[in-house]
Amino acid sequence: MEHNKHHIMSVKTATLVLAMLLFLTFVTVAVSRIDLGYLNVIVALALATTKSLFVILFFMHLKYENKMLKLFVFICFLILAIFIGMTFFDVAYR
Amino acid sequence: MSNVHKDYQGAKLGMWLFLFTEVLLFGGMFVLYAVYLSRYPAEYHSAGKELNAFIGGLNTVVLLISSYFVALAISFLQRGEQKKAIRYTYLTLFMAVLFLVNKAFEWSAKFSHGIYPDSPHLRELPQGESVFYGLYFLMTGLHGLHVIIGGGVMAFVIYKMKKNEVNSTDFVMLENAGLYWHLVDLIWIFLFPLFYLVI
Amino acid sequence: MQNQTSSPIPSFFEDSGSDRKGILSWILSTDHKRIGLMYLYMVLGMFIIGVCLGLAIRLELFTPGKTIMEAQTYNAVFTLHGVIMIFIVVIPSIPAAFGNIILPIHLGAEDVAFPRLNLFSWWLYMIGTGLALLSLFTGNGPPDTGWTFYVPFSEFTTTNVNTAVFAVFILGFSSILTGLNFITTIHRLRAPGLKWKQLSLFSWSLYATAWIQVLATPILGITVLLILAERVLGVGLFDPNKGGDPILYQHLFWIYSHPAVYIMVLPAMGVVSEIIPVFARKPIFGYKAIAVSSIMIAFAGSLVWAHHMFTSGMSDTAVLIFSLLTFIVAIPSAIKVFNWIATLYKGSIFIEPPLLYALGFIFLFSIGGLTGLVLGSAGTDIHVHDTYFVVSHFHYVIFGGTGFGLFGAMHFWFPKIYGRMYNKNVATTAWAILMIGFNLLYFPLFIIGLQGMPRRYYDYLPEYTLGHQISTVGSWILAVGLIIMFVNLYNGMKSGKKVGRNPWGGATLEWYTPSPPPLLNFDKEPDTFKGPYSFKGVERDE
Amino acid sequence: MTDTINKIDTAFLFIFGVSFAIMILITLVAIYFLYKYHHTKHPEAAQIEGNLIAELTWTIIPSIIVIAMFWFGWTGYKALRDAPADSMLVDVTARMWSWKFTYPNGKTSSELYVPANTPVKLNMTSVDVIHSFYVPAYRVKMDTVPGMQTYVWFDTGEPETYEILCAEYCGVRHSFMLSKVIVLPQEEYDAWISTEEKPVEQPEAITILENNGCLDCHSIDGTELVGPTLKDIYNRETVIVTADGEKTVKADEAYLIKAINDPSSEIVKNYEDMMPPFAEDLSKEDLGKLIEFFKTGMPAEKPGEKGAVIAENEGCTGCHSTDGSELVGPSFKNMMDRDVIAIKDGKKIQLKADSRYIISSIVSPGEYIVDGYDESMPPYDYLEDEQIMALIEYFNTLKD
Ligand code: HEA
Ligand code: HEA
Ligand code: HEC
Ligand code: CUA
Ligand SMILES: [Cu+2]
Repeated sequence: MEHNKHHIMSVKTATLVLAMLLFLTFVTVAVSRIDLGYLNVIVALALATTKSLFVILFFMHLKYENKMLKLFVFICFLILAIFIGMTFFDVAYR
Repeated sequence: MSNVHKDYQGAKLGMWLFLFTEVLLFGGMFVLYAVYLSRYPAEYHSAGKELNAFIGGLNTVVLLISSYFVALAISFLQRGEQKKAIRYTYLTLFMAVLFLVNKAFEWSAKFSHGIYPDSPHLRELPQGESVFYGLYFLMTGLHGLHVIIGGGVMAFVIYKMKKNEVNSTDFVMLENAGLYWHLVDLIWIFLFPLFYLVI
Repeated sequence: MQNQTSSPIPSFFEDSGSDRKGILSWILSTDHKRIGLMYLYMVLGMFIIGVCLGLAIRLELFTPGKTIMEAQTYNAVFTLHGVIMIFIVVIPSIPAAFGNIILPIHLGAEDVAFPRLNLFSWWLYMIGTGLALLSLFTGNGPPDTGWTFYVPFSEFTTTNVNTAVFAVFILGFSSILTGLNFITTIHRLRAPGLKWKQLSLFSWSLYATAWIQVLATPILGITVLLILAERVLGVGLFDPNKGGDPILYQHLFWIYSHPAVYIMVLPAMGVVSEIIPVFARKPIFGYKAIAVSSIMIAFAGSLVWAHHMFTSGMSDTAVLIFSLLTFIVAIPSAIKVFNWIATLYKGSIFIEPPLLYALGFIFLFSIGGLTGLVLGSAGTDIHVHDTYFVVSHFHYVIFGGTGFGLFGAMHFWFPKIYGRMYNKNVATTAWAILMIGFNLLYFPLFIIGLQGMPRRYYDYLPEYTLGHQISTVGSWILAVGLIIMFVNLYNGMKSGKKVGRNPWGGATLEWYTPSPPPLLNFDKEPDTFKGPYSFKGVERDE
Repeated sequence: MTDTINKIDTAFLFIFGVSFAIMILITLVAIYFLYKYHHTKHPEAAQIEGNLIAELTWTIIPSIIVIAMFWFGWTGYKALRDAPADSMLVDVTARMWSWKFTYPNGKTSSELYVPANTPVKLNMTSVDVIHSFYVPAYRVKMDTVPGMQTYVWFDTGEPETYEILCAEYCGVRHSFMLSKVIVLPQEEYDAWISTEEKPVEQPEAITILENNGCLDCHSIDGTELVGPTLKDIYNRETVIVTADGEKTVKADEAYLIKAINDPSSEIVKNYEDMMPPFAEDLSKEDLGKLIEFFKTGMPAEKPGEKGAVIAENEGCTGCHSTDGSELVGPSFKNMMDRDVIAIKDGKKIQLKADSRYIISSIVSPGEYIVDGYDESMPPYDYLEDEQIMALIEYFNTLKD
């Protein structure tokens, strides 16, 4: 059976990931207190992306899934990025 | 029923595909968020300051911990520690309720300040702020709805685990519920800075 | 030929796999064939309603001024015509009906990956359809916004838009679940040894379609929810008086609705790719090119949505990019058309009704597609946007494309599903009448569109009268063709000649099972199967 | 034909030409194959699976073709967007279901008047929903979006009249939202644009009458006030009462001057002797102007004419008919002083359509909704008082 090979996450990994996530949340809040102008949004999004990578890779197990599923997840976010990005061909140049 | 043999990989693939649709459902709102942010940066800023970053931050922590709990619940179930798995799923459910309680406090505070969709007060504010609050209510509202659904799913899985229909050999239902829950968390990870901390 | 259904295994008509009797054994069945057939019947029923509304549109336009109805009624009629045709008929037609019936068999599987989910999405479809019909009779009159629900008009109008958009939301959900189911089925349930390279092209096209359904439909979902939020809560995200931007609505709407046109046509292309090799008795020309072009269309088709918005007031940069990308999608379509025609080369062609429908598809779809290029080109689209030129374009691609694809599929798989054959001569006659009526109906619309006749017009200037009248007459001819076709199929179903497993001599897996197939699809290993398009050793079994 | 139209038509011709050739090609080839390789003539099919060269050919050639098509289309589009800097500017406001054109000098009209052979740029917006300004003859079309400015430009070409259509669905009267571009020779256009139609500058004589209070007692439109009307007074047969009794006179110049300077000497029958003498207050020139004014007759303004123009320009007639037929709102015909059932705050009330009600219906239509109609009329709170009075006057003339 396939799920015999299934990877089981250890409590330790999970706790480390949680600690990392909480730490990053703290950083997000802290950084937002500093006025970086336009950079604030970018930094906040970069941090959020990092956090979500942790969630996706570990909590959601993507790290241990096959290549195809990784590709699908990538495509999904790529399409979303395209939808947002291409809308800006209009609104940014209007 | 012509039950085709249980396909673990297939069930998970199906769940992931479903999560993609959720990502894009919120994605439509993120398109709007991005466009209006580029149009009304100042108004976003001043409206965002009015939101309670403390409750927002607290809720972030609540959701992260709840995510951690389901992740553990799945590990325990896979190892055959059914009791522990149930206990951790309960904890997740509890966190979901906590999140909603916080949210309710936050929203009712806003309502009492006359801030709700189409309120007379909003109409007096600069247009960008009204747009910001519109997005805030819709996106966090839709997210809240997902928390409620996620909570319901958790409760259902607890029931199934108690009946031992979900167990260490057939755990995909808990795993899928967990995936759903992580997605809810994931979306909040973006909503939090975008609404509560925007410059 | 002897009747193969006398094999000991009962067909799926007789064996529902449960103890339920009568109607319950259908509406609660999780058998993909039963669900597919239920979709088919609903789709055809709604098609007849939609088509009668189309007939009503044509009657009203027979003369300038009032002919049979008031302006408000007319607006509701074309809105419903559009909503029913797009969301209830065309989008589910081939994938949900024939995809369900045929796809698992093409894969050598017993059912789809999630049979109960499949039933659930049929129920969602029924609820959505019911709500759409309910919106006619409740609230303040049937919706009058056009199928595109453009804001701010859809926020202003007092008609029953809420129910209608909610119906669309439910229908979208149903479509998502079907897509999700198919992707998983294709990944997980291919028979052992059936490689991706041996997948039928119909499966490939459904695979591409399913991805669009999964990735684009949610955007429609959120868009119609936003209309509800605007109307019910007054949020104002699209309301210029509250700082919103109505053009963003159009972006969101077309982000879904352009890819949706490929949801409509890709499965039909899949059907054509199945039919042509069978009747040319020859492997499909350029298998890989056709399979890859399906994926290409699905991907590139997601990048061109704003070509519906060239006159909307969006930026010139966006016009440049979206116009260019639109032309890129034409290329995979061209690849398909040329490969289909090349498949006929040096074949041994049997001209039978399914082939005629497939050729009709190629002809009409090419006209529709090539006029799509006129629309994709920015300068010319400005002139013909929102005129009857567009109306004609999309009837050619949707009705001429998907519609003829659906009719082709019906004629092609009819003997498989019912184990009987319709009268082929009558079918051919119906086809000929349909072709004549179709072109008479829609071709004049290109011309009045070029002359500047806007669409969604209840009344028109006298100079357009002739075009409209020819078109209306064409609609009557088309109606005759449709009636003959349906009656013929109905008679075939009731009393046609019984057929064996493989009446056309096809090589895909469904021809290895009895007609109609048994509950779990196969009565024995299809051991002579060598690939979907290798006809060596395949015997016709009428 | 102007340059822009030329470019667009070239793009049309190119795409149609190529498409036509492709259609002919694939149709003929398909029919030829059906005939040549029919199973009766060609019983054994060749098992060909594909051919790379063929695939490449029909990938590359169509790519080149479509890029060419794109290029023609794009140049046409550029031409449509690049308005010459010296274009004449007109503002366009679209609303349900009419067009309003505002010219640089403030004049407005519901049809577009433009001089021949001039580039014209229209700056457009909408007050309610999206409409689309479409002139097929110029190949221009552009949506008018509420809260946003869009534009089109075109070269007007030779004098001619073209249709304007609304090309974006905008509700019940969408197909009636028509207008015209009227291209006039330059001189005629100049004449048209300088005839002020709106705040009709009144003749000086009327100002004199107003300033001297004449109009408090006399009307110029035929109604009876304290004194006889001044309408058509010149050469009118009048019965006067003098010290020597009644007699009928013709109101010639001499009579009129006397009647103004020394009113008491001759009293018009049935009137009282209450008009003050103006010999001292009225200068000779003014008196002359008045006489001239009486001679040429009053301005031949039919009652309600001003209102009719306003109703046209403001788009009222896009929703209200004047002949009793039902459009979107109640017809103006016999609207004044009728009994209406209106909905106010959700309750039905019966009231009389007097001028106060009508004014409120125009300025804030949301207040009373006539039973059976939608709440779709936009508020016209920007109209000036005189314009509203003119409308009311106009409505009064529409009573049987
Ligand atoms: C089945 C549905 C379907 C399909 C397949 C298509 C296919 C295409 N459509 Fe169409 N379209 C619609 C359904 C569809 N469309 C609908 C419903 C609308 C109106 C929506 C509304 O407003 O209500 C619309 C509107 C529409 C517009 C907007 C018009 C406007 O409102 O102004 C445009 C503009 O670019 C467009 C373009 C195209 C193009 C370039 C293709 C291409 O994919 C076509 C590709 C096909 C070919 C090119 C022909 C085959 C190839 C050959 C014969 C080989 C030779 C070819 C070359 C050498 C190039 N379509
Ligand atoms: C699948 C898609 C589909 C199909 C098949 C059709 C079919 C037809 N449509 Fe379609 N149409 C749309 C999709 C479709 N349409 C869409 C999306 C719009 C845009 C709506 C909008 O603007 O929002 C539109 C708009 C539209 C317009 C433009 C309206 C306007 O802009 O004002 C017109 C006008 O002629 C028209 C006419 C027709 C006609 C005459 C048919 C004919 O094909 C109908 C032919 C059939 C008959 C004439 C009746 C025959 C059948 C019977 C009588 C019963 C059969 C009996 C038995 C089975 C026993 N349609
Ligand atoms: C978009 C359509 C529309 C336009 C434009 C419009 N109206 Fe109306 N009008 C209506 C409708 C609908 C009603 C009935 C509902 C209501 O009372 O508000 C109405 C009602 C009225 C009434 C009350 C009628 C009655 O029978 O009691 C008056 C007066 C009126 N309009 C005058 C005008 C004038 C003057 C203008 C232009 C300056 C105008 N309208 C422009 C739609 C319109
Ligand atoms: Cu205005 Cu259509
Ligand atoms: Cu499109």
